[in-house]
Amino acid sequence: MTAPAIELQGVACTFVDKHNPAQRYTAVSQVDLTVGAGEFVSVVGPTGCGKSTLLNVAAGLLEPSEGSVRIFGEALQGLNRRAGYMFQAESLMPWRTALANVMAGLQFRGVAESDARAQAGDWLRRVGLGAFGDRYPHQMSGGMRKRASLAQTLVLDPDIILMDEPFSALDIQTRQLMENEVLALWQGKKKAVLFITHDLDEAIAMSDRVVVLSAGPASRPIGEFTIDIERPRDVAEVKTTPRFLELHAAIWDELRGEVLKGYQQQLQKA
Amino acid sequence: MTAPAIELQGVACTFVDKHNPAQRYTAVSQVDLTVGAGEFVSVVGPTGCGKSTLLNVAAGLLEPSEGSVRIFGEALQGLNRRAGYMFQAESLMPWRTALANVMAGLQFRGVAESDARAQAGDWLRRVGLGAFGDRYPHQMSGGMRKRASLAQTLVLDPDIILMDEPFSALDIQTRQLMENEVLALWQGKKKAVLFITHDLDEAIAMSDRVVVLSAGPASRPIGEFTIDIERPRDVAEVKTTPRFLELHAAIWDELRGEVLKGYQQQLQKA
Amino acid sequence: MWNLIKPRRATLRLWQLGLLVLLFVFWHAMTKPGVIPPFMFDNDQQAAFFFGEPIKIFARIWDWFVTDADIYRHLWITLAETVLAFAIGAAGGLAGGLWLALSPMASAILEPYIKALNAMPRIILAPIFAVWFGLGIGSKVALGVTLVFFIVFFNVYQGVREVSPVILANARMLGASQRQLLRHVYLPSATSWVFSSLHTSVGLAFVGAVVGEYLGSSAGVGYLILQAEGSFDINTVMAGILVLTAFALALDALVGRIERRLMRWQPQADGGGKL
Amino acid sequence: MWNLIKPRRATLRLWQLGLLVLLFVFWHAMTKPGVIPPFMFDNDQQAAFFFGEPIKIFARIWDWFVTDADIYRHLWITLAETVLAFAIGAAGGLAGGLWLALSPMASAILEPYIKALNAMPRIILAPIFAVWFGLGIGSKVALGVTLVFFIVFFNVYQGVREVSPVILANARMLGASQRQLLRHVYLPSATSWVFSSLHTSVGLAFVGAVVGEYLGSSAGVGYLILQAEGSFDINTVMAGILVLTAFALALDALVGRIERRLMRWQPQADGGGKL
Amino acid sequence: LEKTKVTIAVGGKNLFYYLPLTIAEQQGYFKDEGLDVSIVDFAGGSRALQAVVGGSADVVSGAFEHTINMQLKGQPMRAFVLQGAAPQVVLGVNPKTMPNYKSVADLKGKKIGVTAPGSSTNVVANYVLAKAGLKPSDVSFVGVGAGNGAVAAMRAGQIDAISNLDPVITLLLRSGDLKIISDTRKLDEAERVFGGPMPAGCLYAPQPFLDKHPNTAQALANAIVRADKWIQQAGGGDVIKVVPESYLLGDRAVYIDGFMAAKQAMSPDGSFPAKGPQTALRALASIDPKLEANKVDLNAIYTNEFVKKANAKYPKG
Ligand SMILES: Nc1ncnc2c1ncn2[C@@H]1O[C@H](COP(=O)(O)OP(=O)(O)OP(=O)(O)O)[C@@H](O)[C@H]1O
Ligand SMILES: Nc1ncnc2c1ncn2[C@@H]1O[C@H](COP(=O)(O)OP(=O)(O)OP(=O)(O)O)[C@@H](O)[C@H]1O
Ligand SMILES: [Mg+2]
Ligand SMILES: [Mg+2]
Repeated sequence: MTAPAIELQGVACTFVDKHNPAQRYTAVSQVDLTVGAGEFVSVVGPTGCGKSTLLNVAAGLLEPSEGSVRIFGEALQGLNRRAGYMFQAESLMPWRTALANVMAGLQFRGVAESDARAQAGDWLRRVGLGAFGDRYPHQMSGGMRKRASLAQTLVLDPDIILMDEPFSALDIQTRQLMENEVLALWQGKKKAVLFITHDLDEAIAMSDRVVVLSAGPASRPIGEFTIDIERPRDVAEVKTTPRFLELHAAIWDELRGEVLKGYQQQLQKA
Repeated sequence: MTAPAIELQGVACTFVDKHNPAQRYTAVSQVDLTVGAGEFVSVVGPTGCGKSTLLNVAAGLLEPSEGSVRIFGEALQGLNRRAGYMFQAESLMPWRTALANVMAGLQFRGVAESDARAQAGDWLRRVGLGAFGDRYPHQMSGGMRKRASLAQTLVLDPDIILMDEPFSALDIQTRQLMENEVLALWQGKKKAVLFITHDLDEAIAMSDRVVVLSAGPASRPIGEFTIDIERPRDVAEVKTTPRFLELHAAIWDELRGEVLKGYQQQLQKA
Repeated sequence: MWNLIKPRRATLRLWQLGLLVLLFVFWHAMTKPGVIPPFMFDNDQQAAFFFGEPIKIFARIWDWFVTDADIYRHLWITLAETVLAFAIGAAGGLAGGLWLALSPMASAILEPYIKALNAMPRIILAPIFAVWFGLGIGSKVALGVTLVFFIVFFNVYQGVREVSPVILANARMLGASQRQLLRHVYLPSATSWVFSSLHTSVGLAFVGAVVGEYLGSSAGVGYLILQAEGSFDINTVMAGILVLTAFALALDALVGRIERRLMRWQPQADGGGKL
Repeated sequence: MWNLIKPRRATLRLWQLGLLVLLFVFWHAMTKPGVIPPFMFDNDQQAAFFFGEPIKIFARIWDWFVTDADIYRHLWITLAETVLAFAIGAAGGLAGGLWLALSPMASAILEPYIKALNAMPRIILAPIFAVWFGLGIGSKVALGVTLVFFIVFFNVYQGVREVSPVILANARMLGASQRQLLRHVYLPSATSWVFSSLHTSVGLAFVGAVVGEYLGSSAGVGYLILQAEGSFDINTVMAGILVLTAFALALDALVGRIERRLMRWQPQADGGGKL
Repeated sequence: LEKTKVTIAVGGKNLFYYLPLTIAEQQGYFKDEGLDVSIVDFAGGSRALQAVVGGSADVVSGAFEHTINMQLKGQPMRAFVLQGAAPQVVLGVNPKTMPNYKSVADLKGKKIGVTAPGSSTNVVANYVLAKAGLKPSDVSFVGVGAGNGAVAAMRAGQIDAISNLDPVITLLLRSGDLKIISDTRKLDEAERVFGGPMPAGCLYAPQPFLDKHPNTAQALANAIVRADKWIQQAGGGDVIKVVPESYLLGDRAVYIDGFMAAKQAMSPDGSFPAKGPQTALRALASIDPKLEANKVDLNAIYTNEFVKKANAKYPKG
């Protein structure tokens, strides 16, 4: 068997306030998470539990306070060069147009200008921004910026795709178009995908496995659901199958309790 | 009859590139939109069609290129002082903690410090951030920032509430908690609410009326659905009623065509 | 009435010109002996002694440029010094600022040294510059560079550290090398910082050149000023300052032009270009 | 071995100190007649003539502070001038920058005038300052202010215009008056711009005070330097410069301290405070 | 006394040019007259003068010919006691760049360092050049100041000749970096160069000051005259005991050398020679062709009145 694409073992992340080192916050702890090569894993969990933190760890942007990270079997040192990461926050370069933003990664890799332009233009069209290549980020709507980010990440064709709520700012229909786009890419090239979403439907429809995180602090995976619905799936159609509804109910049960727990905790603490 | 809270008449917004005045983009045109006093209106539409633009117009942040805006019967000049606006983009002041951010509006209004602190603390607890009052925005997760923004807007108890995809970064459960929070506030004080969302369920569950915008450019309302489900509603429960499903199907039909139209347009143009 | 002449885009130049004329009229009235009774000095010639008289100043400028046409050589030297000082200082400040901002340890070690150098009174060191760079154009350029460098340096240093962490992380994930980060992230992100410092620097480059000439030279506008000061010819001094100021504004306009071109991507202040 | 002494937090001070010692040793070796054969000058006394000798310089400083204890009066005057110039210039630059950044028309009209003023060689105008502010502390403070003001001004001006439009719109919607915007949005948002300029200004405030004294005074460290220069006592000149530099670093450290306190809200450069 | 607190502005207090001022201060002559004098030092004589015109100082210790300039600018000033009888300017060539120097004519096309263009060092150079048939435009003048910069420029070979004052001259002489052509520290040579007696450092003040405070002016004149006389009797050893330590250039011998050379250029009794003003006017006109020499009222620029009384009061210093 090949080594898994991402392997987090006993990862914990503690944030310390530099100005007040006594104030610490352990976002996640004792996290074991594996994403096999070619596997599509979604992570769901209450807001603020530590999903983005885990993605940052997998991307090599954040060194975990404890535990180890292995990428395709090798211990991760510094940046994860085999991954593409679509951030939750807006991350387009404001001084580049949509097209230039999508081209950026290709340019960094030394792809010839005309080639890069063609590939980027193609991806812009796939995310529905073909006519908006010359817009600067501040001239685009929230959803358009998100789609441009998506194109920017996917055009590089990375081995591992990390996505943090990529579709939350899109309308349902566009969202389905994009979901299918990502699924097609994943299926065609068998990428490893680590996907964060708040939309259970989306998580189930797209993934091989859904991981549920507990409420913070010290959040960790409390449930794993293998999605045994056969591929290829169409994200719109799959939602009506009985197995889907079953899984949905199961995950939802798990999740709901967590959220309420977190909410109660803060009410008591404060 | 009292004057409607918001009345847009024949509103059009054209953006001009200052460096290249020939390049113009008409985001919305010929928009007539009314939100009665005490009415809850949702706006849905394909991504990038001009929803945020309309909200900016209603807030008085953007002067329409054509048409008129009336607030409670008076022509709007400059800022809309009776409205609270929760932006789509992140808008917390990075130099203030969560609590201080929520207090900001109260301080601007001259509310006594201790009083402001108490009210802000209360609202932070209501959005589930009671334990995180001393966090700076960069120390919060995306969903936490959104909730802090929500508290910041609502603590001021404005007559008109403008919200631009307020819950899209939240998990379903938290989302429902927040939705109920907003509905309770609205019902208790009969605010006028103009609400933008991509979640049809949410739009239907919460609103008196749902407005569908056409795909851009020159987007305008192409459908209005009065939601005749009785109040009070619980956003989780209402989703299973037959009337809900009926409305959902109707709006979905309208919307789906628009999105596909927009997507095709850009493919051809580019 | 006020609405008609109220400052706005169309009447802007008019206002500026009006202010200029007003300034010179005021200057003239204050300094021309006998126009108004002296109140600041107890002798009505003294204002003219310190501030010059605009009419004589313009006559002097006219002489320089037209009648005698003898300023061009001096002007050319001073401009060359200024532009060189500006270019070298700005490039050095940019490079130094980038370097130190990106290597935290080097910056931690060197920071006090750079601050110390910035606090050094440069005039006093002028003789050393003369030794190192000669009495020609070199020592003036060096003086100007020491002024420009630090201003650009501190702003670039700060500007680079203000880069949005998300954008930076994104660019790194996209595979940018350190060098590409510099070119495609740090620099564009710090552009407004750089230009803010360049606007300050333009003025100081002129100051450096003139003061350098003033401390020891055989040509240049600063030399003319020094010569005039020796014979208490304040009108010539002022004429020299005015001429240089005009050129400083021209250079600044050039910088502004480049700035506007490079900063196209920024949202306009007025809410973003609606019609 | 290298790993042991590699620059890091713990060995930082050591490195700085080492560099300082190295610098002085180099200085000593270069200037002490006879230590190394002269190569820059053709006479081994000349290096000492231009750069002084560290040992004599320290002896001078020791005399000033301990043996004769006669520097305190001068130092006090210079420090007072510097701090005043810094405070007034920074406050003025802040106020001016805020004002012009927030009233686009005033800024459009006045911009060329401010730039012109910035390009004015201040030394030449020193006599006018003496007329207006007397020969005492006033005219030196004025000179310092003209240096500090513009640096702070240009940065504040730019910093205010860089405020995030969303945050600004949000604050306005929350009901902030123009005044409250200033206090709660523009100022905090421009803080790092302000501090960047303050770091440059600290040095220039010292330069202003010293040069002011150098141009005409009867007390202050600049006066001591002028006296020493007149008698070619380069050691004393250098001693004066060193003493002032030390104080400049102290003032800068103070500014840095305030900065760190005010900038607590910023994400730390290293990815945000993980353990 | 009308005014006991007097501010004297001087440009380069530690120059030999103004030695009597320092002597008067150090020996307490001002105090003896009941004056409380504060001396403000400027970077250059013209700045000192500007301070007086602007009203921030009362009296200038400066070059005599500036009173002519001031009269033309409508700022009547009157010199009332003399410190130096000759400008003490020395013109010399740089043996490094002109090892084969023979006559002044060799300077054609060379760079000559002066303290500032248009200053009295420039005048001396002009005069010397004129005697050899050279016009000022035949050479190029570089302003190098009277300090480190001047020494540096000479030693680095950046100028071929220099017209400057002590202590620059003495320093350069001792290190062998200067060959003297003309030395106006010698009275006879000064008269030859300038074509008459050329008054140098003196105290002068705006006419209204003298009108309003004649007794204060008298007191100042008394102090300076005493200092002048003290210098005439002093030897090098005496002087270095009186002047502040910081004047001594770190090397007493250098200072004594300079003093001995400058001593004979000091005014013996503080009085202005009758032909002096004319010489000064001519010198100025040689620099500034536009100077309207015929408009100058030479009698208004100086007075020997105070000096006479002072000499009467202190015949022996
Ligand atoms: N730099 C930091 N300093 C302190 N605490 C931090 C920092 N970054 C994140 N946190 C905390 O870590 C926790 C997890 O944050 P994270 O962004 O991973 O949440 P998330 O699961 O992505 O939430 P969301 O769904 O809202 O995006 C939060 O409670 C947050 O406040
Ligand atoms: N400053 C601007 N200059 C040019 N075009 C702009 C500008 N602001 C917005 N637009 C354009 O106007 C259109 C509508 O934008 P808007 O932000 O209102 O969309 P939206 O409906 O809110 O979309 P989303 O759901 O993605 O947030 C978009 O096509 C956008 O590109
Ligand atoms: Mg997140
Ligand atoms: Mg929007």
